[in-house]
Amino acid sequence: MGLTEFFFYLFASVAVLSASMVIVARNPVHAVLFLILTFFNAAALFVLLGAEFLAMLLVIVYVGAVAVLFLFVVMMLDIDFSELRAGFIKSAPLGASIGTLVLVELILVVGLSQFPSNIVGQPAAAIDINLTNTEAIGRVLYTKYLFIFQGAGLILLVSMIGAIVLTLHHKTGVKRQIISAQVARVPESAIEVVSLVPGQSIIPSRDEDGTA
Amino acid sequence: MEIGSGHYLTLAAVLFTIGIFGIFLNRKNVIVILMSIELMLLAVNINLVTFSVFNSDLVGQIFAMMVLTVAAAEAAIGLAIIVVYFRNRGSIAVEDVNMMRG
Amino acid sequence: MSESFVTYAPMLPEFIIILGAIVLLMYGVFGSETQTEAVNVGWLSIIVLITATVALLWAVDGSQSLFLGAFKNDSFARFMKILAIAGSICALMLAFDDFSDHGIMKFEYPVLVMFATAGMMVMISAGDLIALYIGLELQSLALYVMAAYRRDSVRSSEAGLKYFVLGALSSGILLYGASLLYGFAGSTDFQVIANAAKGTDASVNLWLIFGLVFLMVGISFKISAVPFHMWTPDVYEGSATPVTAFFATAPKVAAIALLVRVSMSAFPGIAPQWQQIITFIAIASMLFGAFAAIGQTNIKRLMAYSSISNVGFALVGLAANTAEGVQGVLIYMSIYVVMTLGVFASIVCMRRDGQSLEDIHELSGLAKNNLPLAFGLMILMFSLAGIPPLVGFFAKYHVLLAAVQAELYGLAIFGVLASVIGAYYYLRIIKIMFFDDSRDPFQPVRFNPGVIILTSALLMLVGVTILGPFVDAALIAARTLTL
Amino acid sequence: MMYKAIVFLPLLGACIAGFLGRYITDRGSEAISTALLMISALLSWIVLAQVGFEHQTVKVPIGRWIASGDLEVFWSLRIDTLTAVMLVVVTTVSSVVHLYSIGYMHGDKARSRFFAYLSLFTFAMLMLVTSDNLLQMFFGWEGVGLASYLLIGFWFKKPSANAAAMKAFVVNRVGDFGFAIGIFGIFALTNTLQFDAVFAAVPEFGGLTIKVFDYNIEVTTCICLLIFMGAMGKSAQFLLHTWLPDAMEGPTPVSALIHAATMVTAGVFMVVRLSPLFESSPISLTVVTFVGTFTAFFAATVGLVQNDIKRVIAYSTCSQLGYMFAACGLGAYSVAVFHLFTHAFFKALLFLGAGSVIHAMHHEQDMRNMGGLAPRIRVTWTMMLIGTLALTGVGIPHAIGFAGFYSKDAIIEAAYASHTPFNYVFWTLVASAFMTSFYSWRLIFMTFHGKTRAEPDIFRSAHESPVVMLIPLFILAAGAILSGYIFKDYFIGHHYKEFWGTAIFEGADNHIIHEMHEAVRLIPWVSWMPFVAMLSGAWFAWLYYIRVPSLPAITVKVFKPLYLFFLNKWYFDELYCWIFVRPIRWLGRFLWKIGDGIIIDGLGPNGTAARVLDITNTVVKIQSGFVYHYAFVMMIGVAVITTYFMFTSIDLWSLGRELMR
Amino acid sequence: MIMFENPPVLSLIALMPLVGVPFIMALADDPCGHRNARWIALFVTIFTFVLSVIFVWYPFDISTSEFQFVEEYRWFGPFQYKMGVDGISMLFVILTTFLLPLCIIASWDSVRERVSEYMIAFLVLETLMIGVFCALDLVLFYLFFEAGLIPMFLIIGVWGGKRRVYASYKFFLYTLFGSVLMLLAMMFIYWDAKTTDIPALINAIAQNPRLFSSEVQWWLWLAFFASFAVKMPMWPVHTWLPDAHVEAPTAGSVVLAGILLKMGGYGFLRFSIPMFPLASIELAPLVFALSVVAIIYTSLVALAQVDMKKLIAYSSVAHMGFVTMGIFAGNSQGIDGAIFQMLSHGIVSAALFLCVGVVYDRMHTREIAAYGGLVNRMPIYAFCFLVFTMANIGLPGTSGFIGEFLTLVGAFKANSWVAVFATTGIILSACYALLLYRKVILGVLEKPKLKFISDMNTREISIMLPLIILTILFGFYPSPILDVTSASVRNLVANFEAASQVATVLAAQ
Repeated sequence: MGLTEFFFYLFASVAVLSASMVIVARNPVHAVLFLILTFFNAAALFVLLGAEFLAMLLVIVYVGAVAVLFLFVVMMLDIDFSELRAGFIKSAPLGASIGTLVLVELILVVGLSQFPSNIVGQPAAAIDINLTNTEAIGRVLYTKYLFIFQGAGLILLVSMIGAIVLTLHHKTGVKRQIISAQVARVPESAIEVVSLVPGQSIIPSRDEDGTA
Repeated sequence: MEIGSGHYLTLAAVLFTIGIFGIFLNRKNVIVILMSIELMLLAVNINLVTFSVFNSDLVGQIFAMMVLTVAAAEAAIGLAIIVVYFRNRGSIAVEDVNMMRG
Repeated sequence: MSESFVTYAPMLPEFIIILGAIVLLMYGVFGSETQTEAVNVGWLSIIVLITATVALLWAVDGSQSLFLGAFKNDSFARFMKILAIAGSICALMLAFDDFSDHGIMKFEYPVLVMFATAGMMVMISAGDLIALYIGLELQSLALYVMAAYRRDSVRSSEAGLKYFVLGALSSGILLYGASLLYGFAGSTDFQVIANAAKGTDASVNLWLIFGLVFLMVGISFKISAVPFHMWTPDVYEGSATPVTAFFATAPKVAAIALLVRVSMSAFPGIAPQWQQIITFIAIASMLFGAFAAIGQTNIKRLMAYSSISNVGFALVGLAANTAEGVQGVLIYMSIYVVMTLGVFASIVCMRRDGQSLEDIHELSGLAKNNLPLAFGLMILMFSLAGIPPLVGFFAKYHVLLAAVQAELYGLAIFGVLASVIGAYYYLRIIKIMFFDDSRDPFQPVRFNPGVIILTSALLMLVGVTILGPFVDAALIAARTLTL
Repeated sequence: MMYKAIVFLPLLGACIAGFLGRYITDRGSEAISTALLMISALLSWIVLAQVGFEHQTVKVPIGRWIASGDLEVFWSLRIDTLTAVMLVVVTTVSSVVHLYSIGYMHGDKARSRFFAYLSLFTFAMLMLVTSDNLLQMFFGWEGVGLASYLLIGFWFKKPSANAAAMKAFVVNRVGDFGFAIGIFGIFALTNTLQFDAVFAAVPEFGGLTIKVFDYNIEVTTCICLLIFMGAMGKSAQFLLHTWLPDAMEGPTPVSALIHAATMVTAGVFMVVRLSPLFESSPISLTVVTFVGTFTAFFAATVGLVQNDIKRVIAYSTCSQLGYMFAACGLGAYSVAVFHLFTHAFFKALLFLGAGSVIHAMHHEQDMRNMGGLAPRIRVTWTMMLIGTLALTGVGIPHAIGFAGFYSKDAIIEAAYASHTPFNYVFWTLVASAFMTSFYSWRLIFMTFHGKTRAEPDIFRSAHESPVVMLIPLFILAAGAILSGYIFKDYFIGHHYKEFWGTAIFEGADNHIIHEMHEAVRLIPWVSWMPFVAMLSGAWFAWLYYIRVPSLPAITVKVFKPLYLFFLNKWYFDELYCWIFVRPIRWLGRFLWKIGDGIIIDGLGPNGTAARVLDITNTVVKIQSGFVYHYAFVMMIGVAVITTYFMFTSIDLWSLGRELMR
Repeated sequence: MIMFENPPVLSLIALMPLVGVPFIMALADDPCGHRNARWIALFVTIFTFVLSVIFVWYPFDISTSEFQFVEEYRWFGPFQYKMGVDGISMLFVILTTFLLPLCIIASWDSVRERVSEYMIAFLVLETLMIGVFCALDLVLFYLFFEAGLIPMFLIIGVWGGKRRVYASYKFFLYTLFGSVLMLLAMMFIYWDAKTTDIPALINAIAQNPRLFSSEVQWWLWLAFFASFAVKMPMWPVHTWLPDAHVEAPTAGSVVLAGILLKMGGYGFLRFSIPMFPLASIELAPLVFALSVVAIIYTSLVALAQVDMKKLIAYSSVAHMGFVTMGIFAGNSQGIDGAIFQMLSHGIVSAALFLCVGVVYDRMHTREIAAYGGLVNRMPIYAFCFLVFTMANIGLPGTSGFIGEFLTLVGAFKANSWVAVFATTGIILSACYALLLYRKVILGVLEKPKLKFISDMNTREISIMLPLIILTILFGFYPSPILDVTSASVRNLVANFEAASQVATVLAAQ
């Protein structure tokens, strides 16, 4: 068994195991951590394959952004873990058999069917061995695939808008810092000069934005 | 045995299946489902990269990048929806998500 | 400069919509955050969409292919895009009053609709798996948000959650299929896939078959075909009515267009295989939708099942795998969109004491206190049931005609049986409106929904006399894919 | 023109009386319809003279009726001797009945309607007898059925009258069922319904046979039997006779006209009219003979014990019609028509006489509540006596007698001459003659003689009928006395062939009239037998009802079962109720509730709807609301489709082999 | 100029009723508006009738079997708008235009709610019914054929009796179910023969009866049969009819019995016989069997009824049994008789339903047991009822007889046993019809509620009078009908016989 094989099997088995843990872990925080582990292993496999750029991307985007986002939400929602019901649904055996069936069929596809070695025509973007992976990607991404690149940008924009629309709350009755208002304050509006007669109480008057 | 495309593809298939299992065998909380989806997308990415490398064609990797991007966007939207749901319902247990049926 | 501009002219409508969306987004962000302002954004976005339609009609003719075939512009695409944009416009129009009533009219909504529409247009024009995916996701992400748009409502957020989870699952499946196809053909281009499929013995190659199946499953989810329809009733019920109206029209058109284009241009070599899949889900959708709709009392849920059934009918045309079949799909979807918009406009009108009502029994005796509305809805229901001379009949007629021509007699027979079963629940609504005792009247019908109901009912009623040019256009559009 | 007048004047009368009755008053209706009929009757006699004695056979086309493909039917009148005789019978009896009704129906509020019906009936009957084709005959046939229905049910407030009317119609329809099929058969064979053409074609299909339940039957036999079924219905022959006695619920003039003189004889007329057809089928003639003979006997037995005065006469009619059919079956058509002719007079006389009695007794019909009426209604008594004498065939053989004597005895003699097995026809008819005599005299004795059994005040107020009712009696009495003597030579005597001309067809082997005359000449006792039967019947009646009034009761006691059997009309009504009416009612309910309700609707629309709802409920359950179920269903979908392709599109065996390699 | 040489009379007549619709729509929903709605509807329907008599019946050339007054416009795709009548269809058009004014008059007082809508429904229905009989294109035919369901569904459902919902659903779904299969067959014909033009198809098949192979004809025939058998209705798919009749308002029953049922028979004559002759020959025994069962079965069921309308409805089924039997006898007597029977039944059963309507309007019940002795207070009514009862029984001298007789003769020629069994129908029909008459009309007027029932008024008499006249006129002088149909029927029969020779040859091979 060569080094490549060893590392492949190492990364692959860890990836599978941690992926399984993602779905069986009781604690969602653990699940997120296992997910991160899976991604790391996948990134390593990408390196094995020679797709360094994607491997980095995977680590940066997934581990750095997505998984952290998950963690953030899991923490934020402050779920009572003792109430979480563990285990699987009642029809699990049937579900498991269906899943296994799909798995077997998928493996049959890759295992039994021949990999089509005779690709018709030229590849759209053949890998040039003289270029690094990153450079090669860069050369086609902004030229031939500009269209989808821009599309991906739009998707990110939409998701941004969407997340804001859904979660941004303008709660009334909450004190919020309005910088422009603060800056615009002048003594005339902010200070009230009251001549106090000793023995009298001051009844504070409230202005519109809630400041006393 | 040399590591060929089959090995990677089989791994992808296994991960994909685990992702599917995660969706319909789980009754803990919705976030786990989101993670399962991420697993599925990861499997797809492994597939794409494998094909890309073994066909020596970069398109697969471009595609995988797009999948990554979209997965990130999806995660954002998904989590936003979960947050909204949690605010309304006070729970994100999978079994509680059944107001509407029939 | 001018040369490149001309080269990209086929994308002009998309540019217009996206630029419009961004500009309106800015306008909204920096404008005042009032409902009126949001409605203004809405009307502006409608203007943008109309402009895009004009551009679509007048900018370019014939067929073009851009970005290595990732973007195709042909009469099929133009036909479907117009339909999708029309659906978007009407759904937007329905939203203004309804959202204002609920105090949730925000400028983001029209912007999201525009982005979703842009996504649909990318889908419709997609000639490449990546473009397909990008378009699909651009649309879907906007839709997920829209489903959960009434964020203070449990139902709405549940709808969004379900839609999102299942949608993500389906795009995962779709992607897996896409990756298999990519592995098989070494390219994501439909044309290359078609050529590769032609070269190999399809019956032995599991890559191709599985890729096909997974891809079709992913798209079937978007058109809510059985058994990938499960989200539909819940999402339709939970979402705000104008959102549901949107879901039931434009995205369906886009997804059907995508399915048709993928089937016809990427898999002509393995037509028997995908015909089997389409036949299966068509029959399942027609029957399941019809059966399940009978049990519903929530009109939106009923319309959800109805839309499932209708999609099944549209797929009958596709299953035929002929120009006439595609023509049938185009006609079916156009008529379906018009009818569905009319019905949802009527549902928007179901308001009493400021409360939106969704139970079909609220329509009880409508004919006695609001005859025009009841009459319009009746026309639409008979049309949905496929009773001539209403135009809905011609929708079913064309797809079934194609099925008969392709000698898919079993499919055609299931189709007509489903239409009879389906007639039952459409009749039920008519029965409730016309035969039952009346309840308190609804609030008066407002302008936007009124116009939509009037237009769609009128089109259904007199459309039989003006179908000619439209049918011809559909045939021309269909031929661009099959020739 | 004259012929048309004969037929259509009654129709005119019916329309005037029916539609304009309320404008021209009842009296006007009576006068107009009666007058029109009298004109018609007068013309009929002229026609008889022209046709019967001057031998003018005429066909009068009126118009086209049905034309479809090769089927062409015309409205037209065919006037030959047979028709002329019938015209005379019908119009004469009808006009006297009209006249009589003026008196009899006096005081009824709906007289216009009554006269309209009567005239309508006459029109239909005339259409029947003048028809030139089978279909027009069928028209008249059903037309008289309608009129009969209307007239029996004239007093619509009486439930029994309504029931009787319906029964008459339905039972006749049973007969018409056969008649209609016979017509279809004839058309199918000959492509025409015109009498002449059909008769001309008879030899062509004479030999054809068809298979009915493994038996080869000649088509002519089939057709004749079917058509005879119609005749049995209309002429109340055995098995289809049950309606006739019930029909007595109608007003008495109706009974006289329809149920004695004219309509019921239509069957006889038809058989005679279709003699060319019947002549070609010996089997059916045998059947006709048998049915006729048996009916004569059967009806007479029932007549023996009936107490309702009209019912006695009704059974008598039934019996006499049996005689006529027996004659037809024997081939002695002219004799049958002769009896028809004479019978019309004396039976109408009897009925009208009975009507007079009933009129006198304030609508009492039960003879047990009569008796001793002779002195109070002397004229009626005389007339009834004449009728009875004619009916029983009083007369001295080889010399002179009443009308019935000539015609009925001729039938009995013909029966002897025909050499049926054991001479059964002859002996049965003689026995029937005996019974005829008995019940006829029984009627006279019970009604007019002995001590009265009537309520005293009714008896006291019994009075003679008005003149308008008596004149018809006189006319008919004249007929009853004279018609036999005057016409016997023409109808059955040596000139009969000239008289009938082509109206009656006799087969080459049919010499029955000749043989009858021979038998009478050579074997004297044959003509004395009916005489003896008649006398002994009369004597027994006298013995039972005048001499020893206690005898009937004793006899009844001795022969209790037989008496009950006769009294209850051989239990035919009960039998039919059991085998037809009740099962059909039950079947109707069964088919409605079970057949339509449970089976057809249950398996069809309602069942389908229920199954659809079942499916709906199942389907809706799948939509559980749980996301993982939804995902699960999607995955099942994926698994099903992929597995399907694994097994269908892909050759697993070759894949396996490849793997091994 | 072309317009004047060959004016589109059929379209004109078909669309004429629609002219009234906007006027009625414009009316207010008050008693005055209701009155005007009635008058407009009446005026429009009478005008349509007059037009149809002047422009179709009068100039109709009875010597030819060709289609007349043909109009043809391209519509869209392969479809065309083609109208025309021949001897078979022309009289149905007249029957339709004739009955509709009577329906309007019959609803004069009995419909008080939503009068305008009611009148509109009837006017639309008239257009569609005329269209069915005039259409010379498969799709156009189907269009009119199916569209009629909509107004009828509403008429039963909105203005019907207690179980109107069940009845209207049953009516709608049952007939829809039948006709969708026909639609598929029509589509097949279009793809196979490349045309939907009815005359062209008929001619092509007359030239070559094997234009569709025997097996194909078999399936097509069955598909069309599914539709027409339900519409007729034939046993055992008849159960919607009694329910629909009972629940429908009087005029609805009249239209249903008078015209809608005829569409089935018309369909057989227009499609099954000329277009699928080989299958018609092969499957005629099936039709015979069903017809005979229908005649006997439904007559027996009619005997057991307690509801007047239901009884008449069942009798309609039995009478339609004669029609189907006659049609598939395939000879001129049978087909002439079937057409005649349909027209006659259109008049007679319509009249009987009107008769029921007369007493229903007064007593609001259709139960036979609730009546009795009506003749005492309603002599005119009793007379009318009598005439129609007798016509229903098939008494010679009424129109009912000619149809029954001809169909039976035709059937006897085709298959004697069928005719024998079918003839029992004349006995049974006498039983149930007279039973009804006896129970309702005759006897003593005992029911207290009936004491003050009034006889028919002028309006009702004016409805009955034309029907009585026609019933009796056609009984004595059926030529106005038979002459019109003869040329077309002769042609139809000739083609059918030619096809049967082909069938014989095929069977011999």
